[in-house]
Amino acid sequence: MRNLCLSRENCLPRRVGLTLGVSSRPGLQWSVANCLLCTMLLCMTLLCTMTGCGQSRLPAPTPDSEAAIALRASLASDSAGGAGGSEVVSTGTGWGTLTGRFVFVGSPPAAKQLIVDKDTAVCTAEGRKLFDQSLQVDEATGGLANVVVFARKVSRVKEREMPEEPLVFDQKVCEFLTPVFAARVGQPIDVRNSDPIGHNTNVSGTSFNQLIPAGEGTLFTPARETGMPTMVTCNIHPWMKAYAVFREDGYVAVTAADGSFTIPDLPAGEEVELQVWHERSTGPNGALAADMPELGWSSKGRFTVTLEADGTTDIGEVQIPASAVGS
Amino acid sequence: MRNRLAGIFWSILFLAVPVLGVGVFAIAPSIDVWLPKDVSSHGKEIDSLFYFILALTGIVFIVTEMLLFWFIWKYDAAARGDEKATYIHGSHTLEVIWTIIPAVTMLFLAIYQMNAWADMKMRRPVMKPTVEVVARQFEWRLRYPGPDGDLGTPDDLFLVNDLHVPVDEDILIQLKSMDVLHSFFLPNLRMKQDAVPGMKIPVWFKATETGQYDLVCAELCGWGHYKMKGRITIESREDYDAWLEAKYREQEATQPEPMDEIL
Amino acid sequence: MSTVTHSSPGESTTVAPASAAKPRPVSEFLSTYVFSKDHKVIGLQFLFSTLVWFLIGGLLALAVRWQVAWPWSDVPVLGKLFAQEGGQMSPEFYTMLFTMHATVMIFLVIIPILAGAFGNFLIPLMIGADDMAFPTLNMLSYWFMWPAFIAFGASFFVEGGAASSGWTSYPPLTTNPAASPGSGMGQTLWLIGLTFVGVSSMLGSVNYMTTIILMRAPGMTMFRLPMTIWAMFITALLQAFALPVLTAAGFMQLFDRSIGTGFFSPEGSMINNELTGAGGGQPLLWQHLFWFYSHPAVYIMILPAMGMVSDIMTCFARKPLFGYRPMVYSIAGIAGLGFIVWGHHMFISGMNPALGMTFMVSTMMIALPSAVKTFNWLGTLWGGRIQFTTAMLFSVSFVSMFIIGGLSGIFMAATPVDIFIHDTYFIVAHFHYVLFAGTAMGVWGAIYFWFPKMFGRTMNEFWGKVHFFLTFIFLNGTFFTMHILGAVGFPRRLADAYHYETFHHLQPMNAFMTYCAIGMVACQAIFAANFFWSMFYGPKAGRNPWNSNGLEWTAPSPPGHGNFDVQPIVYRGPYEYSVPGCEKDHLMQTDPPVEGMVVAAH
Amino acid sequence: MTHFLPFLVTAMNRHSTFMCRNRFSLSPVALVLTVCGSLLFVSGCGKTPAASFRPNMVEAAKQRLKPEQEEQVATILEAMFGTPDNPIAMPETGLDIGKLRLAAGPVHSDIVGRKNGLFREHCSHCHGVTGDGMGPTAAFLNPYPRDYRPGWFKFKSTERADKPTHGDLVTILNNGIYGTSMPSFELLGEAKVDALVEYVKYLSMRGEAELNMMRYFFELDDEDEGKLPETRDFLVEEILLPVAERWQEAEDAVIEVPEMPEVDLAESIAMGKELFYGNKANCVKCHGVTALGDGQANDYDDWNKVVKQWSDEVQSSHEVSTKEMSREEKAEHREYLARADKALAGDALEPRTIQPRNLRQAIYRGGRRPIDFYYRIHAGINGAPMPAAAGTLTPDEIWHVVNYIRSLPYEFDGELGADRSMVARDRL
Repeated sequence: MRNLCLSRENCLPRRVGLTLGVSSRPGLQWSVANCLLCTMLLCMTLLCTMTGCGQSRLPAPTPDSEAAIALRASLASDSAGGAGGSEVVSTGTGWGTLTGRFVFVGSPPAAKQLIVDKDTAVCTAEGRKLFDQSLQVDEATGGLANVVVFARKVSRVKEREMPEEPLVFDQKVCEFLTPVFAARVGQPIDVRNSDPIGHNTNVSGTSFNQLIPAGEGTLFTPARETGMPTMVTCNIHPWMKAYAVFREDGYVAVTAADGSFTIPDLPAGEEVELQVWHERSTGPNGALAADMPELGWSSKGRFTVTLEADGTTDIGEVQIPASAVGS
Repeated sequence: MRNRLAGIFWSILFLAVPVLGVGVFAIAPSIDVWLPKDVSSHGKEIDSLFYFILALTGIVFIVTEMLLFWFIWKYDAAARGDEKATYIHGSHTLEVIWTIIPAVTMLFLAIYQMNAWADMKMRRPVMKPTVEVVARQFEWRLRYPGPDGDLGTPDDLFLVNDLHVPVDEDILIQLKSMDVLHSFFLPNLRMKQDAVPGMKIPVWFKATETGQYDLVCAELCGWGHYKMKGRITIESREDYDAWLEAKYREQEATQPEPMDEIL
Repeated sequence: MSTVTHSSPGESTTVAPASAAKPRPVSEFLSTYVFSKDHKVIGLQFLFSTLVWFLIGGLLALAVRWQVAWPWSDVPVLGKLFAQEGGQMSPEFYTMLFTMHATVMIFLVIIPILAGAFGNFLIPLMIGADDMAFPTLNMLSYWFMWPAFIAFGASFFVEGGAASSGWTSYPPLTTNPAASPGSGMGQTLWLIGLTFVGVSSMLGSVNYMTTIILMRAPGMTMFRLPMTIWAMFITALLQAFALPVLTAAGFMQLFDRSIGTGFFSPEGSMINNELTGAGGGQPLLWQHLFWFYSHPAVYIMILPAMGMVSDIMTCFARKPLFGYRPMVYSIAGIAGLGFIVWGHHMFISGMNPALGMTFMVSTMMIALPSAVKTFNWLGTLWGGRIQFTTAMLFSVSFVSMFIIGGLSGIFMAATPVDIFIHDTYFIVAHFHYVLFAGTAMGVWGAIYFWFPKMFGRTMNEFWGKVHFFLTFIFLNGTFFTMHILGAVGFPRRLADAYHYETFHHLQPMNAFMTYCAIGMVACQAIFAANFFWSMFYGPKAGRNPWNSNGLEWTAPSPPGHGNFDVQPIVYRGPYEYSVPGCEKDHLMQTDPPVEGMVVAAH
Repeated sequence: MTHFLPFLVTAMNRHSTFMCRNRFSLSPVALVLTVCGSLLFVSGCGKTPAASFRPNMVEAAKQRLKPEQEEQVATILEAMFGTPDNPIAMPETGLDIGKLRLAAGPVHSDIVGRKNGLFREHCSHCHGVTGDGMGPTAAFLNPYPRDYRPGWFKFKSTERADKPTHGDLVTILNNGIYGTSMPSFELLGEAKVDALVEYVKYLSMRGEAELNMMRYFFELDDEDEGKLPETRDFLVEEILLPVAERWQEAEDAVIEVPEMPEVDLAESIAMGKELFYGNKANCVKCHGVTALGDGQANDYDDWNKVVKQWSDEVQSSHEVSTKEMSREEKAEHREYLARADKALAGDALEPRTIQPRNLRQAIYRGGRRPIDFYYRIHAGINGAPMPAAAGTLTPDEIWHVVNYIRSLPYEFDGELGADRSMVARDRL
């Protein structure tokens, strides 16, 4: 940089002399080729970047517009009748009891510990730990607890009195004492809180989400059927979780710790279809599948039995493989 | 001679620039594509300054464009026959003249408007804010100080998009933004001020006429920028007080309003 | 290092015939056809790439115009690509469109076409050098554009779409991805692209400065340089000094977005219930940093065009440039003042209003050199012998349009008036008159003018004039109307302004502008056809088809590698036209002096 | 290529006439490629998509519906509700077709000054054409825009499980939801807001009917062969009416609000404070000791919970061993999981936790009138974790809590750590 040559005429450019005489190469052709190449490259790059346009969503079905127009017309006219859903016609007489036992095949996985980050003075006092209760297997008998069995559609319902005593649904030390419970529609439920801290009980699918002050309780009467069991949570302590099932006819049972269940007073002498549910089931909507073709056990967790009148029909041991409950 | 025609054609094309340019500006007010109605006390200054600059630039525009036209008309090679172009490298005198004249004009223009600028953005009236405007994506949240005149007290009145101010009074708006940049633009009040998150910017004006006008967001604030529409209602003191009172009562409601009032 | 890398293509050229029997490795193909270090090839690479982007940017502009004129109606052709559910243009897509239109036009078209294409092609040719001082650096300056091309191009297709916060990228809209769909990946790609454009420009400007200072032909003093070279030189200086600020600011924004540094977000500012960062920053800081670069960038975008127009105009007026030195000084003045006027973009930004006053004065002052330049161009035309070639028409229209763009700037410089017209279409009109009606017209002029040098053939004059005429008409139809829209206060960047009663009646006017814009883009087909046709079939041009004076016209058309077959020696300035006593009406810079000829001192 | 290159290089060096041939051999190819490329670029990724309602693919995948079942639902829905451009209001819905037409369709104007397609102009960017809360901007908003399809609405004057009244939705549109991305639409004018509310109801009914139908497939008996009965009895009586009636009954389900007790405000606030921190109302558990809303950080609202739970389920299904399954079962399992993953990625937003309200900012989503607070405390917030206090607290007690909460932004409580900078005076 000794000389910036701002105005010196004798400042020779460095390389002009070097290349004198070698400029025989025509510029046009190869520069044009070169530039077109670049242009193409540019266009191609743009095209490549457009791969983002590809949809990765599930393909949506296209409605059949013509069928829709026809259907619309038929819906508008009142004449288009026909029964919606099939009613079950009664063919048998008398009442019978259904019983059975659910057994978990294999060794159950260790329950996960729940994360308790609130009200630890009460919930995890003295180093207590809370565990996920979704899969409870009896160590001695292998019985699978908290399986819900209920009748799907029955032709007739035995008249029984609605129990006057409310069903107690309690929570203590930040756990629901009954992780799965069943009730009849219209049966009062005493939602209790035996903790020194406040809880709220949120039964999804219903209008019930109520504050339950410490040591108090409140009455809840289910007004509608739930279909499959619905979740009950406490929003203050989000790890608390239970399931409730409400049935109009009351033909519903939850398996006990040994995996057994009993549903009394089912219509006998005719086919009764039952639905089985478990929280951890991998089937649709929690439907629990089992390999029992003799009962016509379907992938929707349904089986059919014909009960003896005034007797007890035992479907025996229902073996549930680990894969059916997602473990 | 064909060449000469080309020269004429192109000269006229360039002549069209000043002719049509001035024409557009002359016609615009008559077809209502012009400065919107001014209802502020300071707007006249802005408008007159606008007209002043328009006149000034208009003259320069016409003169230079006409010169351009004249030169290409006159000095078209086809018109000059065998005559050579004038061999001249410039004129010192001319350079000095056309440096000094614009310099003086520009300096004059700058100094001339300083006072107006100071009035609008620097000499803030000494008073408590009439209303606080908080811009957010994509609405204008308003907070009136309520009866005690102070913001941040339980009697504040909260509203959205519907700005009311009394006529013929100094209005001081405290402008804030909750999220991104917005700009508080009242075309009819000749007022614009960016709302900057983290800053409280005072905006003041005095409205001279009652009526309802648009409040526009003028700074890009996201995809919904276009719909960030507000409305300013300028009304008499009595109407304004009555409106405040009604809104305050609404905010303090402890019983549902009848359906027809909501709709 | 540069010497070594430079000499390699030259050597390979001489070696090639000898080794023809042996297949050459792929690397040779690449270094000859793709990674060429010849300044002309690099210039043309820039030219072609930017023209492609010019087309894309133009289409983006059309889509913008479509939405402004007929909001929510289906957009033809482009609508297929980007329409929202239901076929209409969504507002976030509209914001993306105008952001990317500006970004593409500024960073991928105007700056690279001026500095990259013409700077590269013309500088060595016009100063009599065989190539740039640093050919490898020069090659890199083109290839560093590619990451930017890819980043900007790809950003259209990432989740949330391309950047949509305006080309100014004001935070906090940009720093918080939650603020706008385009502030997600699109904005990151935007910043990355910008950085690469910056690197490219920086490499270019270093090269230009060094080349112009060190590699001029014997006799080529600084004050014998053509205006183009002066403009390129000063542009390079501007870039070298302003760009680091933008690059730093870009990195700060990137850090704000990715690691939450909070340079530009104030304490506790929430967007979408998410904190905008650590706080302690200031959104105005970005504006200061951004405009500290981007205001000089405005001059980067026009000075080279001014230089080229001066050269074209003197050639076709057959007359020396009026006031050569004042022209040089005014370019320098514009550049110098350009550094102290950035605040006029921020009069209503919330910046201290007292600062507004000082910026107003400096901004008013920048009108001076611009006025001097305009008067000198008029002076150049005065007493000339004007030839109406296409290049000349574009140059004259540059002056004519620059007058409009310059004068409308005075409205904005006046702070009280700016309160009203800030962020309205008045601004849009102003900068399109400067950048489109100005620079783009200059660029077209330059293409028509130097096309023979680039490809050895001339473009078709008749179609060139048709192209000029249509462009000129449509351009004024589109942009002049914007001034009066701005006078109504019609704001920029609104996807649909007609629900405001104040602006409701402006729709027909916008529709008119859109028709003009469509016409303007459509007539570029004439240019494209002319360009490609002439490249192959145009009439062959000799070395100096325009009888011009510059050094570049002494080289073959197109010049071979190394440019000059004879070492050019410069005896005078570049504007010695119609010298009395000289037989021809031009006197090239290399023509040896003849006894008795009267030539001005320089 | 290899033999072509040296030839070209040699040719170039010679600068001979046959170069011309060479140049033409390359250029047209490049030109054609360029033109084709540009054409491809312009023609883009297919046609302009016509507006259509997107089926609830999350529910469809969850219920393991087959393509023909999905199609049946889509067809029935089109029969009952029409398309986004041409909505249909069956008389059972009680919707006003005139208002729907104003709100539906593409944005256009049939007469000067009257704009149609209001929903798509103002709402669909966030809420989506289908009202699924999945518009183009949805993923960027926090909280997410409301998904109308389950039929849950948070801020209303009715009991928890009931639908909002028409007036409730009008209020939301007029005031916007401060603290969320929902802006005010008051300036659109009454008629337009009214039409939009009607359209929201329409979308909600449609979505709920769709959900009911999709869920009904599970209830079908085997002999139905996986097809819903297309009878009026089923479609109108079982599916549509239960949804529509609840909307029509909303006006009757408005919560009765007793007058505020006549006690001194300061006293009422003090009592409210006691309740707030006490074991009875337990507000403090979620809204935090400081009332800054920091008491509960890991709960979900119902919209997100649905997604969260199912995605957890799917996740654990991924881990289930498929060893014992038969070949068909395995294939079915794999298909279910693949569809589930796709639905979760493409038709659901990443579940996000819900935060209890910061009560010191004077930003209230459901309205700031005392009565709005009363409704929320009385009935809780539907869809959100906020429980009802109606049976637990007396109306007077609720009013005390209301008064206390309304005073919180202006209360400075050094002891409890409510930093002065966090209260409304300075924060807002």
